[in-house]
Parts: sequence; structure tokens; C-alpha cells
Amino acid sequence: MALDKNGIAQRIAQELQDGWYVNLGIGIPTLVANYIPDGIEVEFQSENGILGMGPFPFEGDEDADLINAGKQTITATKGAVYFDSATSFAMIRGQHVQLTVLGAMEVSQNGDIANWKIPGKMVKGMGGAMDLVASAENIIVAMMHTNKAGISKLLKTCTLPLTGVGCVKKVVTNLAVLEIKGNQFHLLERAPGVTVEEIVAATEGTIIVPDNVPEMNLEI
Amino acid sequence: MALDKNGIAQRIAQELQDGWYVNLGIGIPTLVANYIPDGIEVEFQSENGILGMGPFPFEGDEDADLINAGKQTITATKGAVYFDSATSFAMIRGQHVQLTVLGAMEVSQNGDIANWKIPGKMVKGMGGAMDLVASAENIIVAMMHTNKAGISKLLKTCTLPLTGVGCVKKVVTNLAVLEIKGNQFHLLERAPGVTVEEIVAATEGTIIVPDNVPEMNLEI
Amino acid sequence: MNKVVANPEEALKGVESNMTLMLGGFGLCGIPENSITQLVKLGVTGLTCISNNAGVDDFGLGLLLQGKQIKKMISSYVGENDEFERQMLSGELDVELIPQGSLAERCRAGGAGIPAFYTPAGYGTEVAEGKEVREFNGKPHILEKALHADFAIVKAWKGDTEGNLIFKATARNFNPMMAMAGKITVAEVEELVPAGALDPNEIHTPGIFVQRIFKGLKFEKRIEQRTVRQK
Amino acid sequence: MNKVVANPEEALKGVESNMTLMLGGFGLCGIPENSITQLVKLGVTGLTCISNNAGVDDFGLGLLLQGKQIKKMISSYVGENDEFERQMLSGELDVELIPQGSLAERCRAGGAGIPAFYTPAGYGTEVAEGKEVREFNGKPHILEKALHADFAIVKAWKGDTEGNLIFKATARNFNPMMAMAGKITVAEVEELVPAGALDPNEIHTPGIFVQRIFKGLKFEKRIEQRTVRQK
Repeated sequence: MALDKNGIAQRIAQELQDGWYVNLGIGIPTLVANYIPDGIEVEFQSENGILGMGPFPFEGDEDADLINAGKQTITATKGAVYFDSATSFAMIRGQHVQLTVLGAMEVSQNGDIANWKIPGKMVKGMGGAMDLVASAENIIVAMMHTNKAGISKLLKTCTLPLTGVGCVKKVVTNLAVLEIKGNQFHLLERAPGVTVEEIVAATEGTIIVPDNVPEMNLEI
Repeated sequence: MALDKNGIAQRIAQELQDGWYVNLGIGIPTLVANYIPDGIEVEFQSENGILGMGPFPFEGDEDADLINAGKQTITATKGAVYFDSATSFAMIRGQHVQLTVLGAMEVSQNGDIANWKIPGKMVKGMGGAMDLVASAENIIVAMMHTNKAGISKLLKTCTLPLTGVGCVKKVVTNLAVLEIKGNQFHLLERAPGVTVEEIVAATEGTIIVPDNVPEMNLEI
Repeated sequence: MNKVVANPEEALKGVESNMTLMLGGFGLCGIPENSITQLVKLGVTGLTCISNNAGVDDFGLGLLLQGKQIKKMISSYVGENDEFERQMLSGELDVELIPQGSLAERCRAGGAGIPAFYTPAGYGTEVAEGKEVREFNGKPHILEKALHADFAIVKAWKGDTEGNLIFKATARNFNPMMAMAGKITVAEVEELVPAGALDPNEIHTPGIFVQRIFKGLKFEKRIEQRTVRQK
Repeated sequence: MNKVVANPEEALKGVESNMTLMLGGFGLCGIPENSITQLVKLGVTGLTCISNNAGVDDFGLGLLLQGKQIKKMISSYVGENDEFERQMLSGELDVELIPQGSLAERCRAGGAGIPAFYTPAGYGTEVAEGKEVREFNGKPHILEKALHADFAIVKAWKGDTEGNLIFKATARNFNPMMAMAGKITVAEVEELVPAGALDPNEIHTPGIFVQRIFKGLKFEKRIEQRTVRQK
């Protein structure tokens, strides 16, 4: 059975390593914070100017001066720190953030990502996404494998305006975990109950399937 | 009579305008702080990271963590602020400091300045001088008109390695106040009792002398 | 060095139509509310506004959009409001989108006398069109230029009479860099204290960057996305 | 995210001969005294040291010069000590002089992922030799590149277990930028407190830039130019 958004977030959370600073994008990536494995300590950076982002505040405790990059009211953890936007992107551009998780509309087999603009539709802007993808050494894209019409979002070449080129190395979708290297998608894991054939059918880009494709283990 | 170092500083202090932020170099420029005219409020920036530099501390009040760019113990005025070196030079390079006063070994008639290196002698470095002269809109050079051997330091062309090019607009020496424009020194004022002839004789660069050269008024 | 002015009227004296303004804030967090109200009153038009976002329909920069006072927005993320979308699609409003980190760094560069710098952000995208590309350490970068403004308008938590500013939490965001980059920088603060009342170690924006400061009459501090958990 | 190590030995584990180190401080103000002592003990040689100054004969980086541990100094102002002069004139020590503002900005650039930027400082001087010159707004600028270090070693006043740092007065100077530019950044602090004990608004260097932190055993804080006035 294909994963839902929480399942994708849960699988991505397994990639976290102790001591990492992590930037989570809006949407599915935000959910990753709910599934941090036991014994792993990570700290969340939000590009509007906080390191040590905590959970949402209890009702009545909201502070208009304390939000995340999604403009949601948040709290700060013990040891948190606030800073300005230039310092925030110094952290990002300077590769001090160990993992960036963000959503995408399209990813191509050479690691290009498109997630900010659909021609003909209202353009909202790239926010910090272009800085994040151009800078991060370690990017995981969280996305649905296909759009609502069933058309693959894992492509040979992106059709939408790019956010960054050759930067994505790992994709976690509702169907699979894939690595990008050598201009190909490499299938690493299947979602529980999803077949290799389903994944291959849903992938427009070149996909390499090893002899044995294990099923994800979300029970860890 | 030619001015002494304090006289030069006193004359330069007359150039101060209310509300200015001022960076004073080491040596004669430092003395300018002793002659701030009545009714004028200025604030001193020291490039090692303080705005609102006050006088030396009373004996016993020295704080090793509070020094100026000359590494002297200082105090901070009310409303002072500390910052890092990058921010300090953002102020300087970004032209937020209205006046820079510094010493020189040579100044040329096109506004070049040399004050950091004598070939064959131990080189100590330019410190912040190159940033200051390249950035400031308003630089006054405080210097003796000639060296100890009587050789002019106001030249057609600098002979020493340059600190900056075409940046000096005003020079105050022990003999005179001069403006630099159109590739010439323009004599503005004489030190008390010093003749135009003495000044011209002590100036190697092209010097323009108007019909009337007033004597400095240090009594203001 | 007293920078205090009595009110927004005095603080924004000299703002004229067709000027370029920087306005601090991220979303509705840390925006100069009182100054925006005054800009509406002034009725200046043809403004180029540099601000990370463009407000919502009835708050923040949305108020200037309603009055068609803005000719051009320079932002990283916009369109949280219908009027913005209408004006943009109809061609009344010009929009230049800049990656958020480049926007922040370009403001800082403007204030710091750095005319241009290289960044990897936007390489290979339409943001890079017409910009120089150069490789450093085997990685392509694009050349981005400094931004400047006739007026930079920022909002701080505390300020003193010398213009020294302290921001609160994530309301800091773009305010410190924009404060550096204005020919005239105006700061509105929640609390205005005498010189010497702020610890010189704790000041975020040194007063040298601020020309005028005033205590805002009222701060609504509207929350854009109220998210809470249950006790 | 505990960054605490027990002592300078642990903090400088991995420092090897021929590495590039950044060391914070201006003159003798805000220098990492305890770490310098440990570098002497380690006996590593062939070091390239990036530091605004080079200490005095018997304190600060002068101690490393005595042991001939430094191959190259990258500074803006040096030569407050005789041994430095001797080694430089004899050719034992290589010295690269950089304008102070460019040095600060190049460290920041290294930490901020900006590979290069333009500055007017040094144009037309020997500092500009071999560097690209480009005009912006009618004024010539030179291209300066980012600096990086294997280890950045800084000194702070207060720090917490997460590596968040607060500096005191002008002892801040180059420390924050260097903290950003080290592959491994070591901070020695006068006071080490638990996470949460520092106000998140008042932190100068966010802990993300710091890999190891320890409480210095002793800070001599020698004064280079004791200047006083009489009461």
C-alpha cells in the first residue's frame, strides 16, 4: 500500500543522524519532526531566523514574533538562538546545515528539481528554496510519485522552470525510496505492499532496479 | 610658528560637524578627540569593534576586553555599542562613517596616500588603513609637512608603496591646510606666523596659492 | 547623537513618489506597521518596495497595494493576497523575485559597501538569466549585485535615542540588513529608552545605521498562520 | 546537541602539522589563550595561521613563533614582536598582509558560502596585484576570495553546551567570523552554562558554527597598551 504523507515523513526521519542540523520545508517535510527516532538528537533550523525550533505553542501561548518560515506560530527549544536573515542563509549557503528536506513538483534523473513555478499560474516565488537546493550537500525530496492525474513526477528532464540543477541525491515518495546518481534513478526500497512494477510504471525517468528491492521498514 | 601635533589636531577638530561618526587613526589623529568644539556632538568609531569610544579609563578601571584599534585601554560612552570586525568594516566600507582622519608618510597631488610600508624596513601591515582610505568619502590627512631631513611629504607622485589612490581631499600639516583637487594642492590656510613662501618651499607637488591666504584661527 | 523624531509623519518626511523603499519583516512578523500606515496617508505612488513578502489583503504592504501605491515589488515570496495577484496578472504591478538568501545578502552588501558577490543560489534557473556565471571550487556561481534604498524602514523591539536597536525573536529577520542599506533609515520601536539603557553587548543594529527613530503608537502584530497544539 | 569537551587536549584533537588555522582576537584582546598553550604542547609545525595580529614575543601567537611552529601568517598588522621580525627578515616565516576589512569579510564569506566578493579596499596598491579589477558605480573594485580553515579557534565570554557564544566588549572582533569559517570550530569560554541559560536574543554566534566548546582553565588577558588618565 502506498504511503500517505505521514508515512513519507516517517521514512525520511529514518535518515536523520544524531547531531544534525536540519531544515524542513513546508508541507510533508514539516511532518518529519514528528518522527525523530529514539536516541537521535537533531536541531531544526528555520530560514526566517531560528535554530532550535520547537513544537507549536499551546493555545494562548502564541507569540506573533515567533514564527517559522511557513509563517506558523512555533516555540523555541532550550538552547535555541535567533538571528537575522543574512546569518540564516550564511548557515545554509555555508553548508552548516546537514540535511535539507523539501517538496518538489518534479525531479529529474540528473538531480534537477522544480518546485516553485508553474507557467500560466500565479507565481508565488521561490522563497529560500533556491538557496537551499544550490547549497545543501544533502537534500532529500519528499513528494508523491505521480500527480493526481497519475503522471510521473520523476522525469528524464524537468518540464517546469527549475529551482536548482543537479542537486537532488535522494527522493522519498509514496511508493519508493530512490537514489539519483549517474543520470539515473536507482530504486532502493519499496513502500509496504507496492511492487517493483508499479514503481517502474510510475517513473518516467530511467530507473535502475536491483535484483532485490527490500520493503521499507517503518516499524523501527 | 609651525604647529605641533596638538595644533594639527586642534585645527582638524574644527572640521567636525554635529552628528558625525568619526574614525581617528593612530598618532596625531587620536589627539583630535581632545579638541571637539563646543556644541558639536560626534561619536568615535574604532575599527576593532566599538562605536562610542570614550576617554582612557581611570587608573585601576582598565578592562583588557575594552580597547581601541591602537590596542589602548579605553572606555565606552553612554549609548556605545560593540560589534564584530565584519560589521565594523561594513560601517566603513558602506560609508556610514562621515569622517576619517589618518596619518601619512606621503600624499601626492592627485590624492594618493602612502602610509603603510617603507621598502627595506620591517613591514608591519596596513591594518584597516586600506579599507578606510578606499571607502571614506571624507578623509583628512594629518601629517608633518616635511620629514626630519626637511624633505617634502606633499609630492607630485608618491615614492612609497600606496595605501590608496586618489582618495585624499584635505591635508592638515604643521604648516598649512591644503585641499587636493584637479591634480594640485590648493593652499587654504597658513599656520600662525608661517609664510606662504615657507609652505611653497616645503611642498614638492604643484601648489596653487590664492591671492589671500588667511592664517588659521585656533582660538575658536 | 539624538535620532528621535516625534511620530511617523516626521520619520517619513522626504519620502516621495517613485522612490525605492526597503521594508523589514517576514510575512507579517516584524513589519513596520506604523510607518506603513503613514505611507498610506502620504499617498505617494510609483514606489519600488523591497521586502521579503508583500503582506496580506488588509494588512502590511497589502495596504499600499490597495491604494495602488506600489509600482514594483522586489521579494522572495508573494501572493498571499488577492489584490496582489490581480494587479500582477493585469500588468499593473511589476514583480521581481529573488531567492531569499540572495535578497538578504544583497541588502547587507548594499549597506556594507560590497557592490557584488558570487552565490550558487539560482544557478541554472531563470534567476541567473543575464547574470555572469563563474566557477569557484568546481561549482558554478552567479554574480549578484548590492541593493540600496532611498528609505529603509524597519521595526525593532527596543531602541535607544542614538538609534541602537534590539529585535525580538524571529521578528529580527530582514530588519538588520535593510537598516544598513537605506540612504535614510527609519526605525519604529515598541520601547524607546535613553542612551545607555541598552547593554552595548546586546545591540543588534548599531545606531550608525539609523537616522530616525520613533516609538510606534500601536502594534497590532497580526498572526498569519495561528498554529497551536492542545494541552 | 552537546558540544562540550573536557579540556584543550580534547578540543584540539585532530590538529596536525601543516594545517591552516584561524585564531580570533585583535592584538591580545579576545585571543584563545588556552588553545594556544595547547598548540605549543602539541608541537605541530608548518602551520598557516590566519589571525589579525601575531601576538607579542612571550604571549599569544608569539608563543608559536618562538617554537617555529608557524610557516605562514595571514594578518593585517604584525610585527609587534622581535622574533616575528627576525623570522620574517630571515625568510623563515612567510607573511601575507591583507587589509583588515577584507580579512574580516573574507572569513565571513568563507563561513557563509560566498566564494568571492568585490571591495574597493586595496585597489591601486600591491594588495591588488594579480587580482581582478572591475568597476561598479564608476569606482574600481578588486575581487577578493573567501578564506577557510581546518580549525577555527575562538575565545568567547560565555558559551552554552550547544556551542552558542556571547562575546564581551571589543573582545568580539574577529571571533564570530572565524567561528563560521572553520571546518572544525573550537571555542574556549570563560563561563560555560547549560543550554537554555543564555537568552536566545543575545547570542552572537549560533552554536551551529561551533563543533567543540570548553571552559578555559585560566585567562591571563594581558593588556598590550595600558593607557589611563588620572583621577
